[in-house]
Amino acid sequence: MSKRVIAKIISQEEISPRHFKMVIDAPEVAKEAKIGQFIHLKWVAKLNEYDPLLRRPISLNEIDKEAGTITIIYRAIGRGTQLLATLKVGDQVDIMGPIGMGFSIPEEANKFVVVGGGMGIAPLYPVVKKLVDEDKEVTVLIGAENKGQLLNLADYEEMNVKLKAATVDGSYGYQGFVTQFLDDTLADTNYIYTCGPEVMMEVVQEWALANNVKGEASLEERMGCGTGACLSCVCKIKVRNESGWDYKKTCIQGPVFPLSEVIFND
Amino acid sequence: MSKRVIAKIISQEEISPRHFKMVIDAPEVAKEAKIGQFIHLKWVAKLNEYDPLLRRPISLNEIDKEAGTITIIYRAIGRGTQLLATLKVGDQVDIMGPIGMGFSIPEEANKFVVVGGGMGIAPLYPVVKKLVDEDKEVTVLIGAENKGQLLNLADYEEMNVKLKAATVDGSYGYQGFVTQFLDDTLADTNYIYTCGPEVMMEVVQEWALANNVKGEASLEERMGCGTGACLSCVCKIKVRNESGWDYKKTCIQGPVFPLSEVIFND
Amino acid sequence: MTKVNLVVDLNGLKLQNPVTTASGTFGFGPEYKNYVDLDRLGGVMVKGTTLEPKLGNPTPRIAETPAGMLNAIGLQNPGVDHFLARILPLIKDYNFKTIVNISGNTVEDYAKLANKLNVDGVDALEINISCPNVKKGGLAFGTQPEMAASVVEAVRAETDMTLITKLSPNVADITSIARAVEEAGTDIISLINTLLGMKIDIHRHEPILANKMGGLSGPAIKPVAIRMVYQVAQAVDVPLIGMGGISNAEDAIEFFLAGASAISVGTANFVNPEVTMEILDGIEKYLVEKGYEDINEIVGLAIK
Amino acid sequence: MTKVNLVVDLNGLKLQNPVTTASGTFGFGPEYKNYVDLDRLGGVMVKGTTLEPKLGNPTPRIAETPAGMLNAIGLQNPGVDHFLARILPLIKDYNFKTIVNISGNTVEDYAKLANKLNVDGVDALEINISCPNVKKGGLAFGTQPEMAASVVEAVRAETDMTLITKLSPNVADITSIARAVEEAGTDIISLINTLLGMKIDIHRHEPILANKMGGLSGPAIKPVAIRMVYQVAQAVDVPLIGMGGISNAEDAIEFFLAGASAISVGTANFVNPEVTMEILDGIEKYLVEKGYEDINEIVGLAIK
Ligand SMILES: Cc1cc2nc3c(=O)[nH]c(=O)nc-3n(C[C@H](O)[C@H](O)[C@H](O)COP(=O)(O)OP(=O)(O)OC[C@H]3O[C@@H](n4cnc5c(N)ncnc54)[C@H](O)[C@@H]3O)c2cc1C
Ligand SMILES: Cc1cc2nc3c(=O)[nH]c(=O)nc-3n(C[C@H](O)[C@H](O)[C@H](O)COP(=O)(O)OP(=O)(O)OC[C@H]3O[C@@H](n4cnc5c(N)ncnc54)[C@H](O)[C@@H]3O)c2cc1C
Ligand SMILES: Cc1cc2nc3c(=O)[nH]c(=O)nc-3n(C[C@H](O)[C@H](O)[C@H](O)COP(=O)(O)O)c2cc1C
Ligand SMILES: Cc1cc2nc3c(=O)[nH]c(=O)nc-3n(C[C@H](O)[C@H](O)[C@H](O)COP(=O)(O)O)c2cc1C
Ligand code: FES
Ligand code: FES
Repeated sequence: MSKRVIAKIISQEEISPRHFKMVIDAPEVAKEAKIGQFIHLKWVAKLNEYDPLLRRPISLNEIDKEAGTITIIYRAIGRGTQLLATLKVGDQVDIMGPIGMGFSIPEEANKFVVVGGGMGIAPLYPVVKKLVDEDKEVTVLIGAENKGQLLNLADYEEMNVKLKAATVDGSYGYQGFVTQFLDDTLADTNYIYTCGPEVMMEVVQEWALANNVKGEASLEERMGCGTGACLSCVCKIKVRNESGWDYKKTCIQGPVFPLSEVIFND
Repeated sequence: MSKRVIAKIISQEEISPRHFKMVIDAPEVAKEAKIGQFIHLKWVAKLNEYDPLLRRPISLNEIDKEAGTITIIYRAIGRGTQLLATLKVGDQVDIMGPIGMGFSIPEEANKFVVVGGGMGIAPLYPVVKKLVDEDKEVTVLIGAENKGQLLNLADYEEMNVKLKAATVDGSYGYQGFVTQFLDDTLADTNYIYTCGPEVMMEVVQEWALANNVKGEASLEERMGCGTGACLSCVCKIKVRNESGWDYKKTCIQGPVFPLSEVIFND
Repeated sequence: MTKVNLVVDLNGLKLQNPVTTASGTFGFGPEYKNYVDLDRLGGVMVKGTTLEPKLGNPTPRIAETPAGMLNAIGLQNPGVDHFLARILPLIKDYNFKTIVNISGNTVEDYAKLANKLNVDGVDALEINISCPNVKKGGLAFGTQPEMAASVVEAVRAETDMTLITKLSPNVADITSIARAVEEAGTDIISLINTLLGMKIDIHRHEPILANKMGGLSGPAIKPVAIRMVYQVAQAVDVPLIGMGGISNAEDAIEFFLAGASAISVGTANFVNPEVTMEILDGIEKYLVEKGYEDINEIVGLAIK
Repeated sequence: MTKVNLVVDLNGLKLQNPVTTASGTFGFGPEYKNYVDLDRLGGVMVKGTTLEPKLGNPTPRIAETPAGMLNAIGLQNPGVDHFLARILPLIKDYNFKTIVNISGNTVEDYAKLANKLNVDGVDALEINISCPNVKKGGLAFGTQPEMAASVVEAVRAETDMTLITKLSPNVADITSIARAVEEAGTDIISLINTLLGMKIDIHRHEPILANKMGGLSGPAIKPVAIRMVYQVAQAVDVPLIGMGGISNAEDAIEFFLAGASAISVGTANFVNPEVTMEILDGIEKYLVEKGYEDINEIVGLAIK
């Protein structure tokens, strides 16, 4: 159940150029949070400054229910995220959250693959952590422009997972795209999770369909309300109707959807 | 000659409820500054935040050419001034300045009266200081709602001036308005300066005319550009034309005008 | 705290207070139940509803602008039948008045909608003749007095329910349209809908919105909305519901002073989901501080 | 830095670069000489000029709004004779093109102004048919195609100078007015002038502006301006000068992509007196980064 809270920043660190890790003291959010959910975030305006106006959706990268903290990793690219990047320890942020349907872990599955690309790596970390905590076999495939953008790389290196990484510039792991790792060696996978560029997720979807692997994708759409009210954030999902698809709200009916049901566009 | 500079705050102090004294390290402005001029000020936006949009005109309360600093005293009442009040030592402000025609000191005058009301006290302090430095006889009349709003009171108490103060609530000096001090005992005044509410300045003007005292008034109008370009800030000044008056730009042709020429409205 | 009267009677539509939420920005109401006490609202203008379900536009459907946002939702909604069967039962027992925003491609569509919505639980209709995203006649209805009037007449012939007509700001003279719809039988006028705008991505060299253009809303448009309320308030006798950029209590009060009898909060709900409650509290505080006993006392005070 | 071509030729009006300053926001030019290198500007649209001197409106003349401002200056200016005798000599030798913004109460006023301004040193006329603050016909001229055309025809009959017609956004269909003025003989269209708005002081219960209403400008109106440039660019063949909320280089680039051949900076000069220089530098940087050799290459790229 989502709440609106004003919460304090415990730490903010630039983990690689323009990539920030922010830890927020938000026990009410942490208590409710599930893996794969996000928060709808805003800097706290000193005096109702209305520019930039809207909140920014950012996935939960870590949830510490005991400490009552949540962690986000975000890229400072536009006005809002760059404003967030200027905040310091002790500053406050305005949160709506946790929001959305997160990742599920089917009882019957025991071999998992996680495929993350770019900023899409951030939302996947919580599901990997949970799978590892539950002693599941996990293969983590991550790709980015360069080594610095391989988010949570150090965390994965310390975990009991099979890890493969790709970088476009070849600065770490295999040069190229993360999708090069989707091959026959993974055909006995029971379940797959993915988040990242649409082109990447589309390839993951094709591979999953070809190999009869069920899975989930975490999607991204521009968001206004974060409550299901405005219909800004819709995505195309397969359903049984005369068109074969319908719009679902990425904010509360997502951002995680069954991989096979997502309709990617060009 | 006005410049646009980004300058650092050296100190910011709440000198009474909602009244702030800010000292700014701005040697280029201090070097050029004359008594009675103002700066057109803005908080430095982190990322071109456009709300609130406009600069705020604030008079120079102190000019330290040697230290290269300027001091302003302002009241945090609306969006912009309240934003300025949130700034801390080390933060930056965006200044255009110094701007305008300041106070003049006629050679032939030797007995001066200065009448300040409310925030209007702030711009008058530099002229008093200069008059005292030049061993002129100065009577300072200040009025405000309460003692805390009698700006520069402590400064005046340490100076060789005749000081009278009025407060509406009677918390300091004489209860009532500053204009009660304008009586026959001051009839030998050569020159008078005033700044404050229009109703007060109008009474000062009437007294000055009745007693044949020349003087100057520092006016206030909403300002846009601060360059003389936009014509937002005009005030009515007597001139020799068929109407008997014309609009002058408060920003660059003022804010100080000959007292006898100002046309106050209701 | 001294109690002040916040009840407003809009030509027969009695709201427990003048704070409503704008169509398309608050869903059908329950979407905000985690954030506000829905029972404290005066009214909810539900999402624009059409005869048949509408999928709406492709995404992106919103773009942020200086102190505002563009939207090109395209009137996505489940259709009037689904609304009546599945949504109305969920909201009809709240204290807020349920106001259904209706939209169509033809005058007949509006009439049919009015007929179907003439049921218990629907407290008023808001005739949306001004959504800039509807290409098949929607815009034309809102920009010409006779066309606007024809829609209101057709709806009025169909029902005795309270009718609100929502005006577009994308016109030269909003007062001529206001007078036309008043004469045609509207009970209330609401204004304004969004301004038509666009934002271009300078890296992809194309509009951000899939629909290219969209409706501009949020604080940025408030001065236009205030001006239009002020003008229309002096041109008609029916009460007005003011909207457009209301983001806090001070904004709402500006609208009352301009001549509005009630207000509607839109985009601000996205910024602060609790904003409607803050506005309600702020209005009450202002009335007490200024020594008023009734919200209706301040309506139109800025008009002289 | 790789050199790119910034020269633009607007139907015969050759600017050294496409950055100009909007009428009423930059005075006659020298007001900004402490802050910018005036010789780097492409053009200056000087303050709106009338036959006789105009005092303008009482103060307050401006009010701040979310990401914008309202102005009700009332076209204060010293009159065309004073401009020609005392101001033009001071500015004619700068590198920027001097564009005189003209305004009148009758069609004949505009014609007389055109006749008087047909002198060396005045490089073009900007016909202001759209100032919302002028009550005697000014608004009406800008909101009806035939009236707008009549003004342009009268001016065109009077002079061979380059004519720019400046359009108001306070209309339902700006393209119909654009086509009318094109047909009447304008060489260039500039758009947009301000949106009509209002702000009310909730403590004094009255509008902040003495004139009650005023023109809304600044970042807030940019989406409306972009949309109108985009629409008009597809409706006419004459080149466009885009303006309305331009506050940085990215904004200016949006206007080029929308179909403008040049841009004009207004309110942003008040916020940052150096903004025009920053915009010039930013445009150049963008062209180099994207691999363009000429500003004209990006004009209209968002139109498909
Ligand atoms: C469910 C979800 C989870 C996300 N999780 C993360 C995360 O963990 N880390 C991270 O770095 N990013 C994440 N994103 C993307 C993030 O929301 C955008 O990068 C961010 O909103 C861009 O804001 P800005 O201020 O940088 O851009 P601006 O260009 O200033 O934004 C203008 C508007 O466009 C929207 N917008 C712009 N780009 C995007 C985008 N790519 N996706 C959605 N909205 C956009 C903004 O929200 C804002 O409303 C997530 C998005 C969604 C929908
Ligand atoms: C030449 C000059 C010197 C001044 N010196 C001082 C000073 O030394 N100390 C001080 O406290 N104040 C001074 N003022 C007044 C000060 O400019 C206003 O109090 C301030 O601009 C209000 O801004 P705000 O953000 O608080 O109000 P808001 O209501 O948020 O302002 C909105 C807009 O209205 C304008 N505005 C609002 N009130 C005034 C006002 N009273 N005068 C002018 N513009 C206004 C603002 O500049 C802004 O553009 C001076 C004004 C002028 C013209
Ligand atoms: C996402 C969104 C969807 C909207 N949908 C509708 C609608 O369905 N019907 C309608 O009449 N107005 C619709 N509007 C317009 C609002 O009801 C309101 O008139 C406008 O947004 C101005 O108010 P605001 O600035 O407070 O948002 C919508 C606005 C937004 C932002
Ligand atoms: C203070 C002020 C004065 C203006 N005076 C004129 C004028 O005399 N003639 C004119 O055509 N437009 C005038 N305008 C409109 C501007 O030229 C411009 O079209 C408008 O402000 C939009 O641009 P901006 O958002 O960049 O300011 C004025 C605008 C302002 C803010
Ligand atoms: S963001 Fe509004 S419905 Fe999803
Ligand atoms: S503030 Fe613009 S002319 Fe004075």
